[in-house]
Amino acid sequence: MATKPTQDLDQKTLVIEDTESALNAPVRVKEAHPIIYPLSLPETEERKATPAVGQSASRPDARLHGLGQTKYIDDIKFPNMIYAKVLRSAKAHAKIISIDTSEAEAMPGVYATLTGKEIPTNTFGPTFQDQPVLSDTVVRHRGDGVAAVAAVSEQVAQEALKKIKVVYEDLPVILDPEEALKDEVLIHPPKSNIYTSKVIKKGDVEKGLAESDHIFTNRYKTQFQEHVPIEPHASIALWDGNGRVTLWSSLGRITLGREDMSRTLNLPQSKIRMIGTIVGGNFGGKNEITNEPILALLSKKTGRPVKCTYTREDEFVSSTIRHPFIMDFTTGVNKEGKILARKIKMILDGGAYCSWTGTTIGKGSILAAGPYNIDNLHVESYAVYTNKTTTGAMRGFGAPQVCFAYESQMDEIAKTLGIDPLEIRLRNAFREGSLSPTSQTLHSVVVEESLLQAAEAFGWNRS
Amino acid sequence: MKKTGKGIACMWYPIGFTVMANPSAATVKVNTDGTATLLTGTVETGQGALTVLGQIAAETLGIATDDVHVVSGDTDTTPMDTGAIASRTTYVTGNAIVRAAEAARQILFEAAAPLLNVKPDQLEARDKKIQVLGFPSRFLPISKVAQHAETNVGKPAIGSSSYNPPTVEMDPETGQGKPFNTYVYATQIAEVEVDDETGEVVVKRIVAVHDCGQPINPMLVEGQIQGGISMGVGYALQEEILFDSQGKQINPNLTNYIMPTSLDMPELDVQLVDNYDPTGPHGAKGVGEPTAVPTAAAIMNAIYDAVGVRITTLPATAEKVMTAILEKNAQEA
Amino acid sequence: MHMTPMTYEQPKSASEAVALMQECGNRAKFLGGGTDLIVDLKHKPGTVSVLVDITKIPELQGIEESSEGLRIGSAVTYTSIMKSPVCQKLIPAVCEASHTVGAVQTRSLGTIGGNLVTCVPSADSAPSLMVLESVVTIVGKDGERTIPIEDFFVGPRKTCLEPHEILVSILIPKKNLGKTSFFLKAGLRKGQALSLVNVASALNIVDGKISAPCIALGAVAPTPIRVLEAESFLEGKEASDENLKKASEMAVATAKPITDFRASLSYRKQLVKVMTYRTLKSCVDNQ
Amino acid sequence: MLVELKVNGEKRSADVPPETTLLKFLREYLDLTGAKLGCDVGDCGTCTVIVDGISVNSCIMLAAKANGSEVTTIEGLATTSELHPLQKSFEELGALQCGFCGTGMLMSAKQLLDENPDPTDFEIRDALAGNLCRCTGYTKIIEAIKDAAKNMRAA
Repeated sequence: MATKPTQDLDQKTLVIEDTESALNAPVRVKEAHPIIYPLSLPETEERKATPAVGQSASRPDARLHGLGQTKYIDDIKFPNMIYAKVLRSAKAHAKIISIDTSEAEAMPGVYATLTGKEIPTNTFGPTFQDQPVLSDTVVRHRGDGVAAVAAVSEQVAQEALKKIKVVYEDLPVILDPEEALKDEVLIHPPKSNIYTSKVIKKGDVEKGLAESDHIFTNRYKTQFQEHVPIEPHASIALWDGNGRVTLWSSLGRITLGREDMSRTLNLPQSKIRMIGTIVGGNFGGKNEITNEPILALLSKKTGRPVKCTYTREDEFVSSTIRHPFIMDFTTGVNKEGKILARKIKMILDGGAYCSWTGTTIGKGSILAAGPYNIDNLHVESYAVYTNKTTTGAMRGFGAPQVCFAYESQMDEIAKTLGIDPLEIRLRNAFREGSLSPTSQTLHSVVVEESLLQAAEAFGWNRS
Repeated sequence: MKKTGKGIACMWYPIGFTVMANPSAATVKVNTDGTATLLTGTVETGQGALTVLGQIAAETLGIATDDVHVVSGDTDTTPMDTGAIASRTTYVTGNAIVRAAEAARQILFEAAAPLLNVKPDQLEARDKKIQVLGFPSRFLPISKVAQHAETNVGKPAIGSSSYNPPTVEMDPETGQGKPFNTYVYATQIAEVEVDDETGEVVVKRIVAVHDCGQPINPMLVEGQIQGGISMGVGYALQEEILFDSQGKQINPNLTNYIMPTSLDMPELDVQLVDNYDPTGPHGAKGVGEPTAVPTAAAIMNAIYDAVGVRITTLPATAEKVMTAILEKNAQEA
Repeated sequence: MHMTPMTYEQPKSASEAVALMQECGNRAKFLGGGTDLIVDLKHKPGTVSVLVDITKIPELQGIEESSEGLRIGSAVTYTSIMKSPVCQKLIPAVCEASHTVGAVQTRSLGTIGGNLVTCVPSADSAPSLMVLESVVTIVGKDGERTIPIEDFFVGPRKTCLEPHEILVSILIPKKNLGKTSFFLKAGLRKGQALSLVNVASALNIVDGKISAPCIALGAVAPTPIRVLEAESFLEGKEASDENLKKASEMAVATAKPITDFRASLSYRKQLVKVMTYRTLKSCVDNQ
Repeated sequence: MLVELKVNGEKRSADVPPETTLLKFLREYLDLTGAKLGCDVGDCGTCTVIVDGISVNSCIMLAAKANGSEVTTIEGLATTSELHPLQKSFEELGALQCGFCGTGMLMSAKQLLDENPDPTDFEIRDALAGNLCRCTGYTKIIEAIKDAAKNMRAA
């Protein structure tokens, strides 16, 4: 029996338009006073104080979070809204021979389907546009979308995905980045798998190593990490009668998101409105468009607002994750523990598409020497494609990886030389005016201050 | 037996994009009652950016945080912004806001100057007043000045501006150049307890001392650091996406992808280094990403201090630590 | 993720539930707290079309002490067990094990019977109930039967229950109420952890010698297991470190763990050794 | 099937398919969107609500199972003139960042303080272990709960 819940005029009680339910008419319990949209509450002192800077002012958005009133995308509902789901690749590397959506399209409750061929410009990406919105010729990792469905409910859309028939022809799967370096199987032919690299050279590293009293050589490796925003990616698209599309999106970068939309949809930017709602956690994972073009086109096809909320699995497999690094560090020091030379080679597992690898390899390479004065430095880094989840922007862009390496090796050096770990850092740390690995003069430098303040707070006794 | 150890790690981290332009624009409108509206194209992604940006505008205008309403995140109404990425919001968008607010404030100064019988550059905006530098008793309430500027002078106090951190291209052969305009620095020290029979690592305490230039909102800075550390603890000990031999993720869910819960987080002592960056908005730099940078390194060094094993691949799961302990014991025997 | 359409029944007695199950056959499934089943139905929609919610059946409720022992209804939640003063006093290891399951929300809904019926090798409530030699009562179309808890587990996710049968209650025999017992669990983190290995031990010390020792291991074999060899070894022995360590080595020999993405076989064996010793040692030290 | 609940003191009912979860019932049929969908399988706790005095993950509880129960959601915490002490402390002490875990976190905290007005640090952490947060490291959340507990005891 179908029922249609509506709100009565004062928005206080639910009315069920259904005779049987009407007998169980909603009863408002006077003493409880539950509220939906309260109140004007006093602001905290910090918000009212001048000067404003330095105040631990509370957040107006936090008040709404606490009341449960913040509208994240998934909380927004429009009349006649329908729901989209994206079918993910069943293969990590394969040619797509055919995609048949007819059976899904014929299902009751399904409004439309979409494949990559229907997307005006089916590529995107912040550095290289090497990623399809929906794969139409090749899938390069299991998170690639191959087709989308819009239906009356998520439940129906989910069932419809099962009716889409995709025929694949297997291609060799390359998972190991060191294997990928050999270029025996190309993931984006005819391009090499090594899709970006970076070199930093300062001084004469071989000379510096030759002059060193001790040389340390270590390899460090890191893993894939997921951002885990507690809010999964979500967006809603509404294509209107003027041919203008509005997107409500959990994207953290709407201006550039609009450029991506304009490019993929082949639509003037003036015809696109991106609204960034309150985002339930980003950490770098929500810095690129994902399914926004798909929803826009499904809305255009169906004349309805279309929403898609990622499942937690979508979040893991199809949004970006943190780059694993393989890092070879060779460091020469003198007897006092002063670093004379450091030679670094790094391989970044780039996953299936470039995404924000350019920034990651750049920051990773520049930062890899650590916050230390090193006259002789050579850093060489390569990013390679593999048939795994795309690695992209994530809190720190390569810095947590290289910090793990340079700080682990610092302790190795300290241990061998019998120097306290705090002391060896103080001996090498940047000072105001130090030259960075790119020979930039640094200002407002407080490495030493942070080391000493932390040691004091911790109660660090130098060994 | 449980063995304790301590480990230290320091780091540096840049603000903004690597060389590439990453501008922000902003518009500040002073209302006739002395409150203001800030338009920014960035998006609130949880870090408290909008509150901090509002504080920056308020500071330049000499008004309170609550006097500024922030409009954000709509390409139809808000100006260009590179977005919530690369720890750039406070610094880059903040600098754009300072400039926009200064432009609006200049209109107020010009409107107030004849009334106070001084030149515009002899005025300052403080405590909701436009006052004469060095003579704070000679002032007009900002509301009066804003009203005067709009209704008498006919020039509403609206300012727009943009900012992009100045950089110098890196040489393709040597990487030499100036990829960023500023950097932040930090140290974290971890204390761990390692069970030498199971390899289990419990992080007992982390002291984190970070630089963010002048903190605009110390409470929100602390919150960023605490959250970044939790991401670092997970990175150090638990979190890893695993793939099978066919490239399929094995653990794409929160049951089997192990991020820290409230029971896994250590006691935190978070502090800020006293600092001021003259290139930043009111001396501020940024803090978002660096908070997660040194944690894993500090924990690995603490494990080494506790049980003498060097973990060279993350994460240091109990099994990995135990395997290393058993290997060490075998070598020593 | 969405479940496919289904019907929902809420029988008022065990016999009504059994009758419903016979009527619906393999399309139907008993629903307890649902913390496992609802998740399964979201992952594999379409597998079940009738849910028979048994949590409102009075026979499946209650924690009662009698001359036979302590009876716990199968629909009693972990939270109720943890908070029950009787359980805290008489079967602390079961309370401890219940406390390590999931988090507050899971423990509020999840039932002890559900944990046993789901029958994953790592079920946290199994080892502590096993070392207290619990028996389970089952009702089916042919009436009631009572069996030792070890015999309840047949294989991974497979119990001895016939499709129409329902687990009604668990009885911890009188002689083992208050017996010193300890439970330990190793997981990949502290909160909401799934067991890599879990171990429970129980024993008495009589005239300075170990009496009635029981050791049970989880997550190291297709079902939770008892370590009978080590138990008979310890019987009547002095509670020396050497003997406890020897028993722990026997537990390692009995365990048949596998390697999966959570942990390797050899690491699980290391955990069995350490945790068996630690639970035994705690029993000895807390007599 | 007709499911009738007393939600935040108000009788609410709707006719829903039996496979409807309590979360879906609250969000889609009653427009109470304070409880969130984060993982859909009871791992993250964003959907936490209180049913007959116990906190549950509403994403894995059928609405049918809650039929006839009293349900408290985040929308039932504040009154027209006052925030709940927990909401006040969470806001003032910066415990809410992106806020997506916040409503579930507040419900778990409420459940804890309802039962235990003066919890220890461990008891608080234990009570929150089913609510994942990626922004705060839990630190300010724990501080806020202690602060609210203190204020509630003093009131």
